Amino acid sequence: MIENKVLHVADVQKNFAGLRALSDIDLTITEGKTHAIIGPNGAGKSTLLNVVVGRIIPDEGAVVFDGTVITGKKPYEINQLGIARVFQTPEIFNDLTLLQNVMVPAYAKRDGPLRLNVLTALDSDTDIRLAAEEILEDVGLADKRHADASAMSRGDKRRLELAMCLVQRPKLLLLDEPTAGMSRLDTNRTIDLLKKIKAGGMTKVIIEHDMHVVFSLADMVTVLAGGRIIAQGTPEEVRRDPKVQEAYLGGAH
Amino acid sequence: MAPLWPPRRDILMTVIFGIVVFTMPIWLQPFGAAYPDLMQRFAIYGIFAIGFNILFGLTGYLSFGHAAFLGVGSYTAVWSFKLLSLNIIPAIICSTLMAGVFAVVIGYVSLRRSGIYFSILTLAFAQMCYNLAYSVLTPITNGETGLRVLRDDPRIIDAMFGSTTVAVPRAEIFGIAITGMTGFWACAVCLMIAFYVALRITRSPFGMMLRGIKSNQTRMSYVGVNTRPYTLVAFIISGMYAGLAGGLLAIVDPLAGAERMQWTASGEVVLMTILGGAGTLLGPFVGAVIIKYFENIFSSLGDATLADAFSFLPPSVEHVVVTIVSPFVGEGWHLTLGVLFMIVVIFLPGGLVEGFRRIGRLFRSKER
Amino acid sequence: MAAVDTLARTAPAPSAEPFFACRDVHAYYGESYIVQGISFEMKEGEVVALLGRNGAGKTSTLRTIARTDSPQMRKGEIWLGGHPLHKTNSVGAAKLGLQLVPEDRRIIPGLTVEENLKLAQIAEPKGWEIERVYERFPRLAERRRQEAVTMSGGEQQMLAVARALCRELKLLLLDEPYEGLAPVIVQEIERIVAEIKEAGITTIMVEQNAIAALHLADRAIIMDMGEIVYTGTAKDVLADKALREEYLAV
Amino acid sequence: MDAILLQILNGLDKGGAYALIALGLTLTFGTLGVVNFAHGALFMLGAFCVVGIQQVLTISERVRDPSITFFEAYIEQPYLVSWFGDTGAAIIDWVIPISLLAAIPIMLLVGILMERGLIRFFYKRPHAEQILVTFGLAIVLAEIVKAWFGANPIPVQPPEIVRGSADIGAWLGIDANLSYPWWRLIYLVSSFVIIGGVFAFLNLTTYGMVVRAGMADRETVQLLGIDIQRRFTVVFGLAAVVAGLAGALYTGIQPPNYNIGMEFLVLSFVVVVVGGMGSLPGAVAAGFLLGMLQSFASLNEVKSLLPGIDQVVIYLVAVIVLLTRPRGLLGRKGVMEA
Amino acid sequence: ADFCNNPAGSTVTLGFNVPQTGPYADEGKDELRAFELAVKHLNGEGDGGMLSTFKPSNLKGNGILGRKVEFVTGDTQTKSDAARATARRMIEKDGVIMVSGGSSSGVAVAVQSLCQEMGVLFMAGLTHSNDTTGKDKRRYGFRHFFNAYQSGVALGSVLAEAYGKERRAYHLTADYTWGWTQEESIKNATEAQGWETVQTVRTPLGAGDFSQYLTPVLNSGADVLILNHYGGDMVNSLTQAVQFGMRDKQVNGKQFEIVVPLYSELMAEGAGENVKGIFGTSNWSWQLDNDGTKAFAKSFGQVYGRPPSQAAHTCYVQTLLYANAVETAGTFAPPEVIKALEGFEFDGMGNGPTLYRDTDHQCFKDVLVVQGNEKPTSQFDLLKVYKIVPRSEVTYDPSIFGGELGPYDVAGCAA
Ligand SMILES: Nc1ncnc2c1ncn2[C@@H]1O[C@H](COP(=O)(O)OP(=O)(O)OP(=O)(O)O)[C@@H](O)[C@H]1O
Ligand SMILES: Nc1ncnc2c1ncn2[C@@H]1O[C@H](COP(=O)(O)OP(=O)(O)OP(=O)(O)O)[C@@H](O)[C@H]1O
Ligand SMILES: CC(C)C[C@H](N)C(=O)O
Ligand SMILES: [Mg+2]
Ligand SMILES: [Mg+2]
Repeated sequence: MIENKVLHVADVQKNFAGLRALSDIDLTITEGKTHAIIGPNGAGKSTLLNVVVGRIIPDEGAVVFDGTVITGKKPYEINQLGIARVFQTPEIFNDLTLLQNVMVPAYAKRDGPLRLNVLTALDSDTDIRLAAEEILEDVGLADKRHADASAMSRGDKRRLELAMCLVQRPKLLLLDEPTAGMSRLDTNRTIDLLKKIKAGGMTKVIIEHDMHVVFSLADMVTVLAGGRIIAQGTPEEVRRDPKVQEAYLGGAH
Repeated sequence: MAPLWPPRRDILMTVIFGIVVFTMPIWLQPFGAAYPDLMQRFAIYGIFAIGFNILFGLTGYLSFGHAAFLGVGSYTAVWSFKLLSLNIIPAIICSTLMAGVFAVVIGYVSLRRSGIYFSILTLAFAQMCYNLAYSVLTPITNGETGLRVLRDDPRIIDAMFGSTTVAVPRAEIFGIAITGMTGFWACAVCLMIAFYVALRITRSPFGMMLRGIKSNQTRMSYVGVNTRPYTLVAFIISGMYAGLAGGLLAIVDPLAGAERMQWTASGEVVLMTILGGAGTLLGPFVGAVIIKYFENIFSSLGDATLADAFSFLPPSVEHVVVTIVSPFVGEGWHLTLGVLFMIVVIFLPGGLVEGFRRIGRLFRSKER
Repeated sequence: MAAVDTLARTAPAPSAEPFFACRDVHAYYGESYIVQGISFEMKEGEVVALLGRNGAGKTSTLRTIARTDSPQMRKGEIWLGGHPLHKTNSVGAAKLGLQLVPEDRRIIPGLTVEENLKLAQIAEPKGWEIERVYERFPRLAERRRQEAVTMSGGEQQMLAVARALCRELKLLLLDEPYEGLAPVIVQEIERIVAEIKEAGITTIMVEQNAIAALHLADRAIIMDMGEIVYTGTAKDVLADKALREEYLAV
Repeated sequence: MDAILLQILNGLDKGGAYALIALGLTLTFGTLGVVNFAHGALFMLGAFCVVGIQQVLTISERVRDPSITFFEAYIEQPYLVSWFGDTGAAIIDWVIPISLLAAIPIMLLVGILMERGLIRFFYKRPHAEQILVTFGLAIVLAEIVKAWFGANPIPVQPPEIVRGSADIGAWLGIDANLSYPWWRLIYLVSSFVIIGGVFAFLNLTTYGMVVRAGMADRETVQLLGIDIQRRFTVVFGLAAVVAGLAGALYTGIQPPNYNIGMEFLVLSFVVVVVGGMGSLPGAVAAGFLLGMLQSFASLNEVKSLLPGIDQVVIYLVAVIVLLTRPRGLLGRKGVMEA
Repeated sequence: ADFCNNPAGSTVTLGFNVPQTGPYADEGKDELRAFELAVKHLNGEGDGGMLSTFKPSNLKGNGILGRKVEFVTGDTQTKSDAARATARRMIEKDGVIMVSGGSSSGVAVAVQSLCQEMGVLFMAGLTHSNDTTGKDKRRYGFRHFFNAYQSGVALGSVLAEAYGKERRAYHLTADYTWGWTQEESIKNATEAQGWETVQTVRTPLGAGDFSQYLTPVLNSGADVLILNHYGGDMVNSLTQAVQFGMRDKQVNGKQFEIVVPLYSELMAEGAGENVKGIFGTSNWSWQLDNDGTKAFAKSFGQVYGRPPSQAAHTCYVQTLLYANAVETAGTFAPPEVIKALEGFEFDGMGNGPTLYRDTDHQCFKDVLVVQGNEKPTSQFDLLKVYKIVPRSEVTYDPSIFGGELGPYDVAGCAA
């Protein structure tokens, strides 16, 4: 079987004022798989995602997505190519309703990075609206769709953000701690949801500290520490790696 | 956020709005404001504020230099009267377009920054326009006296259709002179169109994108939206509204002065919008009406008028009341305005319209 | 445990009154009614785990106890060591020895790590010296001049706990201290919390990782829809499978 | 050469005025996060402290003016002069320095009242509302002053001995035609002193750090047991004092009228932003930079090259600075960028 | 007849549009006093002021054409835009039949053309620009005040006599129509005397701090500074010039001098000591020795406790002249009133025999050269009349400024 790589992070380096946040990161993500990135706090996991989505331009190296080099592209261009991201602290539209929160990315996906869509009336656009409602249903927020996003609890905000990404049906979904702060119940629901998407063939990169989530979802795990990849492999391989146990998992696991 | 509205209500809302506007000469009578000059101002500044709200209310970018577009619109309209024709149609078109051109340039540069930095950039551009219009651009603007329409202007379009010599040059539309009430009707028609367009923008996906930008720019770029062109378009639209308003100012009174570009004028539209309620559709118009009402009516009330108004009271009481009230009218009308600003912001955050809504809700919930 | 001895209380509270008590506390965000009549008591030195699903009102309860401006407490009484917290504000509460480590950590932007710690030592009563914090958290010592908000989530969480330790503690409120932390760090923070417990600091801890919390706690309180639905010892909850499944899904 | 030196002095002098106003504005605007459109009004109130004290000192008896015969005219003879003769006249002559001392407590009180009574309710409100309410307050203050003192500028003179100009050429030992008004030199020196004082207060104490923290996150600072409210009040009072002193000193340069605050307001906002939001050194640097550039742009040689440049130089520089440095000269990231 | 705001009832309303704020607010205030006084006198109240000295007069002291005179006021803010707005309000809302006032030529020119469009008479108050009755003259606008050209003619020879023929002048000029024409007129007049003009610099109206414009003067080699400023601006620029030590300087071996071509009592009051010895011109002074002046100064002084300024004088006179023209015409209809004013020759209004010239609606009368008083005898004795330049010397050919008056009949607001 020829594995198709969707994303290739090639020899990426990033320094922050003397601090080496990422060094020699070389990583490939296979299509349709769920790839977990774990590692201690400050290992550079979020920074790595920032490099992928164009928030941070690496000092060296390149990121190749679907055969195109995306380093140096603007975040919106990268999203348009099919990469969506859930942030570690939810980035949502606080002043809009949940429904509108999901409709905005849906429009962005349909209309491209710039379309002055003044002639359609929001409400007559049933396609977008139905799609948005469906996703909200999936993440379990349908009954709150007319409430303002600012009034959500943090768990709900996370799910909302996930919905905003899912509605775009991205080729690659990047999740930065999607279940942090979620109750076990909601975590389980999210795991189920992500499994369902996996069935749909979407490629996912997931950063998580909750090993339960990692081991339920991941096909492949990369362990970062101090800005370097210290281990890589299937969940089982990684779990048994003594380096990983020392640097990350600690004695209890 | 209210649930999404069905579009039929857009038309209905515009019609109701139109009725309110067109009946102003009737219902403003008791307020002493039913004379053409003031009603024209209501409509014109209403357009200005509604347009400003498209930028500020939707995207959250607070421009402190919108008066520049008002001024550009006015100068362009007067030049159109001077060079092309006394007909208002070319004047309106030219002033709106010219303001649009200025908005492209100023917006393109200013929108590279956000927040207060954006505000100061727009302010700086407008102040440059103002200061230059006042000084070295005098050949174009006629400096402090203001640009006027003269009897011997060329008016090439009019010249093609016959003589350009008129007793007194006045704006007209196909032979109907734009003075007094005709001037108001012309402004009212423009106001309705402007209102409807603003309504459509607000309720369109484009409008929602703008609100998304206001709410969270970061998220916006990570869902694949290039925010800069969106804000630029909003900036241009609102600049064109200002240009239209400026053009209308010159149409109802063909003199364009540099003062209307000064920062105070830019500040005024900000105040109108916030006072009425930024982000609401009616708010900016309400704010414009109130400020212009104070400026024109309160400032002209004298002690004599007050004494008249309170003459139903016993003389001693009347005296006391007049003494208390008089610092707030006439020369002191600014004081009233200042107090009004403070009261509104302190007690009705979100502006008058939002305040009314809240009070309405309060009553409704009490009934229940 | 030597490391935390100064945390220990100096004099025992009068025994008739409970050390800490909430009596029929109601709180609102604007018009929305969130904390709907909470009552519970705690002995001095007790550690309580406050559990419940997302949106149950745990954070809101902690914030009400810490007397922040929102949610607004409209009814009820809160007593700490004989002082009426309900009559004071967040500043007063802090001066009585209450510390909240908030769920979003609330590290102050624009200040360095050290400045964030210093901030805790402006007002009396103070707790740990900054040098001692650095000994205990060498990672923070390394980063003392870095702008604190540019640190990683785990580092920030450490800072938030360390900051609370810089103040004299009578009641510590921990809102999801393990969230977003690597297992090693979780263990680290768990150890700190254990030390805190050992030192006899009364603590209320909100945690999604219910099992971890219950292992530490003496008692558990489970909330749902803004109300307390269950109170019992931690052991009971660990034992009661049905209960765990209904409210904690574990 | 003389021309250049003179223009430098003039630039420093203007810059001192801008820097002082911008400094006070930054204290409230950058530090407390409050867009205080009433800051100009504080400047104006400072100026009117001088006017008010002058009026008190010159409370007069009305003496019939015998030189006017065809109607009854009166001369105002200050009681101070009637009672104390030359000493009285000297006190009146020294009105500005006397008022400066009085202005400090008065402005501190004004600032504290303003913060207690109004501003503190607006820390968490959107900037737009802060603008509206403080603008309203500015109008109210200006109108009250106008009702009390009239709309017209009221002349105030610096003390006789510093009314003329100083022969700087002689001081420097250069044989140049270089003289500059005493009072403007005093203004320049005072602005340095005040700026230095404020910096020392905020940077050499932890006070400044706490205030900055409180601005970024009030709630957390309060949770740490700090009564940030009181500190905000003090900072606001301090800003009012700085503005008031700037205004009081300025009366010796230009007779104040009720509107003088508004005239300075916009300019001072530009200065603050060019300096970078929240940066006190930035505000001061920008104040001197813009003052200097404005002074030089007014040279006839420059104007003949670029007509109208003197009118727009401040704004032009503001645009250039903001386009090359996104957050002004020394602004911090994230402060008032949204 | 059908014309704008034909008074219907028993009253007639006049509109007094004066600056109550801005650099000319002082003069605005005094103008308003004069208007009130004029209205009183027209209505037969008070001592009648100049009604008794004005010849030939048809005024009866019973209002205008038997209608009681009322008035409304507005604040021009010394801005053309604002002034037009208040004038429009007066015309449209308050139904005024005549607008007067204004303290700036920019405003006067703007309001004057509005009045032409609306068909309402404009009796200009303070305006000294050549344009008001030159290139921007209007059929419906009349000016009693003198103008910059006349100032130049009157001042030129006096300056040459006092300061010699070899002088180098530096102009600071208010940047608007009045400043420009005054700069031009003074420049022409002084250059005709052999002076050289080193530099002319425009300053914005209401600048406040003039230091950046003053410092370059010091090193320019000029030995005379001409301040084409007025009102509050002049008070500031003159005071600051003195602070910069300009009056104590020797340049080119001569005493440095300052000239303020257009002077007023109010400015002198504002600038205090600094005006001593400084030359300028004036339209009128309350210290003139003639019956009209005395009658007016007395009745004004008794009501307001201070002598009238030239601003007050010109506004008072304009109101009376308008009322008289209506009485003469026997109607309020503007074309008739205009005809009654055009070519009107009168006396007893304080300036000696005066002509309202029909070709440009400019008044011709004697012009005063005044000087800041070195030794005032009273608190109001700030300016002394240095020379009275006779009317014949300041009369000029109207064609030098161009412009056209336009028609008598305009559709106006009645259309
Ligand atoms: N903008 C920045 N400036 C300076 N240092 C930074 C910046 N962003 C990140 N860092 C540093 O880079 C390192 C990696 O941070 P990153 O946020 O990628 O960690 P992480 O692996 O996501 O950790 P966590 O699991 O705690 O979120 C940290 O030490 C952090 O302090
Ligand atoms: N600022 C707010 N305004 C209005 N409602 C709010 C606000 N903050 C929280 N809520 C609501 O209050 C309820 C309780 O929220 P709270 O944050 O206390 O829950 P929680 O138990 O801490 O949940 P989580 O585990 O997700 O943190 C939720 O329904 C939430 O939507
Ligand atoms: C008041 C006037 C006599 C002078 C004034 N500056 C003008 O514009 O004409
Ligand atoms: Mg991270
Ligand atoms: Mg919570």
